[in-house]
Amino acid sequence: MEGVQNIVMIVISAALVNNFVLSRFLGICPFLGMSKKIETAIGMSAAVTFVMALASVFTWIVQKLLLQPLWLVKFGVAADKVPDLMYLQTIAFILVIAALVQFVEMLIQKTNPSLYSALGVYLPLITTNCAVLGVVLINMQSEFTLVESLFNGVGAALGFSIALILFAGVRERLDDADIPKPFKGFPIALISAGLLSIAFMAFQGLAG
Amino acid sequence: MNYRKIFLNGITKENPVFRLLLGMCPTLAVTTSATNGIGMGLAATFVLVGSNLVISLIKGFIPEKIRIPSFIVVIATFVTVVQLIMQAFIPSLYESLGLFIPLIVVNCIILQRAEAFASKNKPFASIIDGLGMGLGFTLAITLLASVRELIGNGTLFGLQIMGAAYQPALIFILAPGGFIALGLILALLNLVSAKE
Amino acid sequence: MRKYLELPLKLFLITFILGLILGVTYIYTKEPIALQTAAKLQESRNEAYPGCEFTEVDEALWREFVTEDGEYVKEVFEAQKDGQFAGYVVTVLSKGYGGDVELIIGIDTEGLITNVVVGSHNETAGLGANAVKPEFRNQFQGKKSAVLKKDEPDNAEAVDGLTGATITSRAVTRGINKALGLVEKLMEAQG
Amino acid sequence: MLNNILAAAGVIGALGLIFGVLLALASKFFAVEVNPLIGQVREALPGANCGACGYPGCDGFAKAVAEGSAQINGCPVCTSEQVENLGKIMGVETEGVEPLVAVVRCQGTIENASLKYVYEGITNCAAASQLADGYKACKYACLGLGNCAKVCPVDAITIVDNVAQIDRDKCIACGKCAAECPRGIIGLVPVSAATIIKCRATAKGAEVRNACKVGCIGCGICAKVCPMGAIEMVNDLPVIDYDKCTNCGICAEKCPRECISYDETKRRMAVIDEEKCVGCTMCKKACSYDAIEGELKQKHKVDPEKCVGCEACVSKCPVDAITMQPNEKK
Repeated sequence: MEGVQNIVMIVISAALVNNFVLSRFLGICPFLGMSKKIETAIGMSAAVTFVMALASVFTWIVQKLLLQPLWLVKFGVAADKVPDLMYLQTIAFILVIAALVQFVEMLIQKTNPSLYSALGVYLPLITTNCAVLGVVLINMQSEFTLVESLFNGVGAALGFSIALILFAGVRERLDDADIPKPFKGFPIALISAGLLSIAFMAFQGLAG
Repeated sequence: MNYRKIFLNGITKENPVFRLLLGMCPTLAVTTSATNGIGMGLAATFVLVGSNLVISLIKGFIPEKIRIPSFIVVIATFVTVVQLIMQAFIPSLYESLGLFIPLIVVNCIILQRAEAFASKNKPFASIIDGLGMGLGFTLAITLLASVRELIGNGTLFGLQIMGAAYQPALIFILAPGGFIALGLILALLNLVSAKE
Repeated sequence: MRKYLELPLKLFLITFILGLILGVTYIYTKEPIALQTAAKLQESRNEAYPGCEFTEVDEALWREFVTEDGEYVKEVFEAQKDGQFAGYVVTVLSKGYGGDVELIIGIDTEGLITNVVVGSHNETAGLGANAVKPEFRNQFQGKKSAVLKKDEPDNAEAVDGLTGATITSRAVTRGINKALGLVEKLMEAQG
Repeated sequence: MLNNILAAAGVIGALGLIFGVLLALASKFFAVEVNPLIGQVREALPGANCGACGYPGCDGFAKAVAEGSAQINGCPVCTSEQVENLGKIMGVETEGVEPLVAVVRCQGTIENASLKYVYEGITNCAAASQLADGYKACKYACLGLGNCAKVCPVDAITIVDNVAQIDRDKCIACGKCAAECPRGIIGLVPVSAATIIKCRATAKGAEVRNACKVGCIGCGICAKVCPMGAIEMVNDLPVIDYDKCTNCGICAEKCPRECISYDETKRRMAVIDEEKCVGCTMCKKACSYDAIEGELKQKHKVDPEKCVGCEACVSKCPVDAITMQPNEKK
């Protein structure tokens, strides 16, 4: 029972308390870019969730298998002879994420061309999306087990999707609102995102 | 291939922060003080120029199906190499810029420029584009950083500007302030460009 | 079929070459970085306990005094002032807002704090990062314990926390108290 | 020392290899079989992705054309050269299709139309028109809140003192604005059409009169006066049959409410070439508006005032002496 409770805590804290977009401020480029229409927002959230979940799993494996090859010790390699490859962490993780994004790009191109053209330039941008890399690095920092990292990834993706779809809803309402000329488009979107993130600050108290 | 146009394009017409709204993560996270802004801008420019050059050199070699992984791996290697060399041989510079270098890997501008420009143009043009974009990025975030630092902390480049009576609006240093400050600046720019 | 072989081979080639470049740079920058960090640590120890030489205390001697929970004690140095035992300098990593905050704390023979130095951290700039500023750190000098006015207003030794960065301030005080506790036990053990 | 470098290169290289294989397999299973024809057809299309052809954007239409399930002139936005170009690509003969343009059939600006109430809701025509049929006295009037402007893919529509105006050159006739307008005011007419009925009010004359200064009261004068019989009154509102209309502009002159807009430059008249004319009077007999004077064996001349530009005489002239020219009468 204790394990499940811990998992639920991880998901909630990743999705709401330190929501990746509105509290940690990661993954803002697609957040602003993709929130014009709700359909594209949902498409993007699905893609990001897919990438984040898989990335959490793959990076955990890469970390344990390649970057901290402790299992080599079992094969008689002296503990200090094991090469220290921690500095490769960033590049290895980025490679994993990039490959996954390329995979998702092909998947979407085949199954749903209209969504593919709607996502457009923002699909490759998931690779440099700080949220995805952020999740993966946090998984490593807090020494999560494989299952915990997976759920942290899913939780973070959930948080990302909530923020994105919520914001897309707000922006669609903004189009009809009577906004002074210079504020039309991105400025008003940014200001409402600021207010939205102030609202999300309230979650800080949840597990402060 | 009018180089002047490419260079200015990065600063005004297609300013990464104000027009394309890219590189938001470092922009919002780092611009709490003007010195941070400049530091981040310069580090990003250096990496942007370097990676644009490398990618435009090897663009023929990379098949279309694996363009994203190859580009990003080149960028990540470039960033890690720069970080290691700086940490080892130029510690003073690393002291001020060191914090920003890992942030650059996740900076959307670099991959976007690589994919949109460097993978389609000759190396020299890519360098100019990298410089233009980098400078545009530096100017934009330094402006944003000074506004946020002035309002949120009452100082500018660390020097106390506002009188002691000034109660700094802390929200501007916090991240929601980043959104609002950037929104206001964009609105101001629209107003100005709408005038001419 | 050839087309599908091309992808893995080219990607392997690119990543292999890049891996080589990384490996080479890492090897050539390994020593200088180690030297740099050692120099920086030595410098911060001097600042924590001015005018002393430092010899590292073997971990086996102090590890059992450290309770496992809470802050992580990284290393303990014995400080000698012109040959005389003058106290300890303890490096502690405590959980701040943005991650670990490295604290280097000098403690003299009477168990008073000589100085507190903040090492590597990634607290939010302008807020938690202000912990580095002397106005905040020097408040702990000459005190027997580290307490925030916010937590114990009437305690004479209480200090002002960082505005808008309570989490970081508490991380600093927790780190210092952990070091004080450890040094106290070490003093008793030394007798 | 060496094994560290090799270890690093090996790890990253191995990762590269594994993902290279993964992507290779993926590109095999997810290979999108691209029929090369689709690419060519796609290039030849204007690319407005407006959906007027009924397919999901130009890609959808290109796919349908390449597979032959769609006519090459199915795209209303294509110019005639583009349709010919498509014909060449698909090897199919093309019959010319008259390009269209969108027009706003309302002149209910602030001076012309009186208001029912002051509207301060969200800037959306659909929302405003639900509120007691809009804030203008005339319930067919354009509310000028810009729904059409928002949906236009080429930004050809601007709101000028409360009524939508369409820039004829920018307009690609995709029809999105016509579909979006909650009042159905925007219609698609051939580009060559000069006369446009600038009102949609089918209400009785009295009601229109106090609602709008330039509303059509359904008097029917235009229908009576039209030499070509191209105008037909459908529940008190004139409808022009643009196949019959020859842009003579008489209806616009005669309309008491001036709610028919007319483009002078499009008026045309027959002109007889002096050298060629043999005075056989064939054209004079063909002209049902006796706009041609001239005796047998004499050079004939066309009276610009009377000629309506119906081109009936052009085909009758045995020596092809008659051509159509712009008519600058008055």
